[in-house]
Amino acid sequence: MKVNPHRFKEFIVIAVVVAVLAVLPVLGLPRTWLLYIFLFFIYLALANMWNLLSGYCGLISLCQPAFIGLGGYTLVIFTWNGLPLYMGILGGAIVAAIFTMLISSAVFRLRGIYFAIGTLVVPEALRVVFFIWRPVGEQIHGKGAGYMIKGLNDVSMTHIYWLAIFIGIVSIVIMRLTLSSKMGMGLAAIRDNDSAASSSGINIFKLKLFAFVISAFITAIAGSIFYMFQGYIAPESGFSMKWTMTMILATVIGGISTEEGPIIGTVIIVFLHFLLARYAGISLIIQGILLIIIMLLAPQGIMGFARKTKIYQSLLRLTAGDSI
Amino acid sequence: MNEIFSDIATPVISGILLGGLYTVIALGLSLVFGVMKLINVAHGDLVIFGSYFAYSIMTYLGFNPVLSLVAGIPLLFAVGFAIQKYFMARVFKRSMEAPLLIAFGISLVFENLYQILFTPMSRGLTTSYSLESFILGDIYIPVVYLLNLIVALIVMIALSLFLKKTFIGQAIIASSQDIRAAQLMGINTARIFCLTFGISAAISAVAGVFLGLTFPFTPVSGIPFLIIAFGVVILGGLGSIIGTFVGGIILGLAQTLGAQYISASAQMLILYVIVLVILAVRPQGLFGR
Amino acid sequence: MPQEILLKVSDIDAYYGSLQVLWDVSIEVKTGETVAIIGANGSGKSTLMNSISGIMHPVRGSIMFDGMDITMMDPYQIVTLGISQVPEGRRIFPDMTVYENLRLGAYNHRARPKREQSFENVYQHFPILEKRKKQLAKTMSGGEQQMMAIGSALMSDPKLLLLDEMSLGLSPIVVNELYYVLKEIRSKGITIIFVEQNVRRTLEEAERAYILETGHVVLSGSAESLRAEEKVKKAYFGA
Amino acid sequence: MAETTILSIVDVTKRFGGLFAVNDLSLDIHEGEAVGLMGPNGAGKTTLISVISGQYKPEIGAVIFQGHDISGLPPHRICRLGIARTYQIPHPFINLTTRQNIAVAAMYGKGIGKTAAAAEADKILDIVELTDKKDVRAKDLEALTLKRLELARALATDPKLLLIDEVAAGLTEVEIPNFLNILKRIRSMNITYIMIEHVLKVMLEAVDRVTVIDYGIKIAEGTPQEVMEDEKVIKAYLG
Repeated sequence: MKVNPHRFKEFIVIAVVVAVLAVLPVLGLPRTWLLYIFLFFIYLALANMWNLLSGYCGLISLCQPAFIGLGGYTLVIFTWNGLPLYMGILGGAIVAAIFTMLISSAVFRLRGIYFAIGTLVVPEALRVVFFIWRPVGEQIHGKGAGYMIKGLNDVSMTHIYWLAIFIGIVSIVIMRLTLSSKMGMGLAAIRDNDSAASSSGINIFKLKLFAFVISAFITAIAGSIFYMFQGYIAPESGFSMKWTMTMILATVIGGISTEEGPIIGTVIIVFLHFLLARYAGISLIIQGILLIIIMLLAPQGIMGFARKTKIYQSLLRLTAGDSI
Repeated sequence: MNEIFSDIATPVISGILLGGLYTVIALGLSLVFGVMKLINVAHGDLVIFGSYFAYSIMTYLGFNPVLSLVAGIPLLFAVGFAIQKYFMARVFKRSMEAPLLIAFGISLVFENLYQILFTPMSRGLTTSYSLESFILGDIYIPVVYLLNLIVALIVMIALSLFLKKTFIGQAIIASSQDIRAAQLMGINTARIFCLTFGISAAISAVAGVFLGLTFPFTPVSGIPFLIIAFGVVILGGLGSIIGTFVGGIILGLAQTLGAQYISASAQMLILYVIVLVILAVRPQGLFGR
Repeated sequence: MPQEILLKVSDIDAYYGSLQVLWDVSIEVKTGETVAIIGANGSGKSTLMNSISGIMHPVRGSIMFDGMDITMMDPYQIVTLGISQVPEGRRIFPDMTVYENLRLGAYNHRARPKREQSFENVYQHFPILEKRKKQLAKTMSGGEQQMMAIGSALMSDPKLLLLDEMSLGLSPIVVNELYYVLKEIRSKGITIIFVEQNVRRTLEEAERAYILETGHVVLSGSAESLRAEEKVKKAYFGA
Repeated sequence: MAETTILSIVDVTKRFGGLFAVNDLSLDIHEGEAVGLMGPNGAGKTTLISVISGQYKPEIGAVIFQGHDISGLPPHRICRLGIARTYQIPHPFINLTTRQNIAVAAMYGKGIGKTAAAAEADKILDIVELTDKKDVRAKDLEALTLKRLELARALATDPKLLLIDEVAAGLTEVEIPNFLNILKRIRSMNITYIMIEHVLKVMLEAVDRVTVIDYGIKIAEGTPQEVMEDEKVIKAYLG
């Protein structure tokens, strides 16, 4: 295969940006700034994985917090049993993936908006489960069924920060690989017309499940990394609808069904967090209003809007690839 | 009466009465779902809107929360009407997801408004009768539970009379069965949709008050009650008032019996599992075709 | 009898999504006339009907009815003005009774006061509907449902009745019965436009016809002259 | 030439509600044959196609393809076994280009990689004469082009049996010979096809044998000429 010079240029740009971001903590950037960059990459991974399902498969998934919570709690269970952190992260991702397979035969019978509500029930149910269940002993920290994550003493904040950058970049790469592969074409076909897709030989169930599993896997890892940073997980936060809101906001504001959308949207969300750090409620109200306005006026989000402009069109012509 | 009997009678009776509350919460969702094929994910937040409105009237003006409905019903009707007219109607034709995402935005705005106005603390509508129980032999049943069933019956009868006897009611039913045909009958379906959403929200005002009398609520209580309402609707099937009532009672019973015989903290889990199982086995609902 | 133009469709272009389905279509119908629209599947017949009843709006061109521009009006406004469409596929309200279905036909403000009279009128055309009035619509046979659909349309007190594929899937006996009632309706001065598959029958029942092909009007004229037209014979009778 | 049966439809019944769409129908298709399906609207032709291609499961009876019972298999399995279909109303992947539409069908229907599928797509673009439109997104294509795309997408899955649902409807006189050429090319690729068609001219030239169904029941069978002269057929069509 020949290397596309434009793609190569893009790769260089991303590598440089990542390298600069990666050395920031060493250079002594203020901690709050690092926090926002950390959040950016975590949210980016989450938004990308939601976009993969909602924007590219037509599956409006509201059960993403289930994967985040499962990731976090698996990390707790692993570390409390003396297993290494990284094994805990991987374990959480695997648990989330297996969980996806278990629920898939039920939720894939639902279409469109029914799928959305069906998946909404899942994290709520898990929240109650983890509220009752004490997976590792009876030690309760703070309120309810929350747990500290053990084994964090040897891990520096910088380390966790790098992990966040890593998972954020991985999510971009996965999107890119998935969408430019045979699978991406299959998903596009399913989203556009599922009966024609199925009579063109596409196994709809298998392809959707594959996307769902990938999404759960990466979402769980991003969740685990977030809770490594937090050091503490409780059912109310781990399985909270707030996660879903963040993903929806970032993706829809930036532009659903576009690869760049979640990146732009996440920048805006994190920037709002930063600006209104002391007024979290107001920040969320603004985000809610923003979501409504975008849906009413520019449903394709900022990217969809930008794509119509001349500058973008000419940029596109410059970087046109060799895809089918 | 022996002890075993009262052991089972208490959860059964309170379950049925609680089912009345769930019916009222679900009726509004069912109505909008039936007519516009839209699941309003902000429905729970509208119900909680009703609860907080009654709470404010009670706290600041000292009126009984049930009396607050005189203002609460028209207020929520207007809110519902406006949501349909200014938001949903504009994206309705575009896709199934667009109204869903807008409802999400509305839900986010409402929840955080409640947080700011009323703090995240749990509130309740405490009245002179809210702690009283009536006694039947060994069985103690809270008065508010009985009220729930009475209100459910009143709302159900009023709604079915309205749908059956009035021109607008008939137009709503017609629109739920075939929108295109309804338009060709001369029905302004856009307006019918606004009215339907308004009526749904007005019923939520009633639901909110009795929810507040029965349970404590917080700004984020909307989601669990949305799920309960959704469960009731899929249990009872679309657009059927009696079906909704049956669904409400099944969930009410599941909750009280579950709390009695399995564990009090798992009662919500039992409801969620029932909803998930029904979705997996019969997505069209128990009574659906 | 001097006839005035009741409906005038002028040069309309209509799209289905981004797909153009009508090109420059014009038709004219005079008061009291019975006009047929003939064409193959996908020729745009239903789109034309839906544009007149307001379910779709043309992108270019205009539609005038009874001296008013109805091009961009909504269906409910158009019904109130006196155009009633019986849509393709017997779209009725299955879970309502026959009586309720018919009553809804008189929903518009103009027809509401005349409701009782309209009921009598419909029951006179279709006596079976009176017998079945308490029955749920979905439990009736296809023919009875079609009668009810036409009955509902008549309840709106129309000046112009649009019938889209009325005889689709019905047995010949029922179709004959429907055409008989159609004659009665015409005799009361109601103008009729109908779309049909069955060309020979259509040209017997209509006074004039327009033939559509891929969204264009390719032929028009009196039923008699069209019956004689070589092209029609060839395309539709396989002669 | 010894005739091998490629497809056997054995006593197939499919109902919707209480309505028979296909009623106890049997049909054998031989390898290399071109068979036409005719019948008035609502006669059950499209339902039959959907039963063969797996969208519907027959309630009674079986569909045997090359000796295997395929009734009840999911559509994608049936497609991979070698049966492709087109839809009467085009079902394009609207956000993909013409070339991508065809390529995705080749990838999954034939089970080949991206590069091979691209080459395959180019080949098929040639067969259906769409090469000049290859980079246009399906949502910007016009109705007739979309119909050809339907055919192209079905061909890309490398079928042994092709089910064509009214692809010629809406073609003008000028376009029909062109379309017949495409069908000839398909036949020369050793593909058996079943075709629903209303355009008689296409039927007469493109099929060896016609089966006429009405109300889900087979009412006539024979060469196109024989069928056109059959009393029952004339009655079913012309009333």
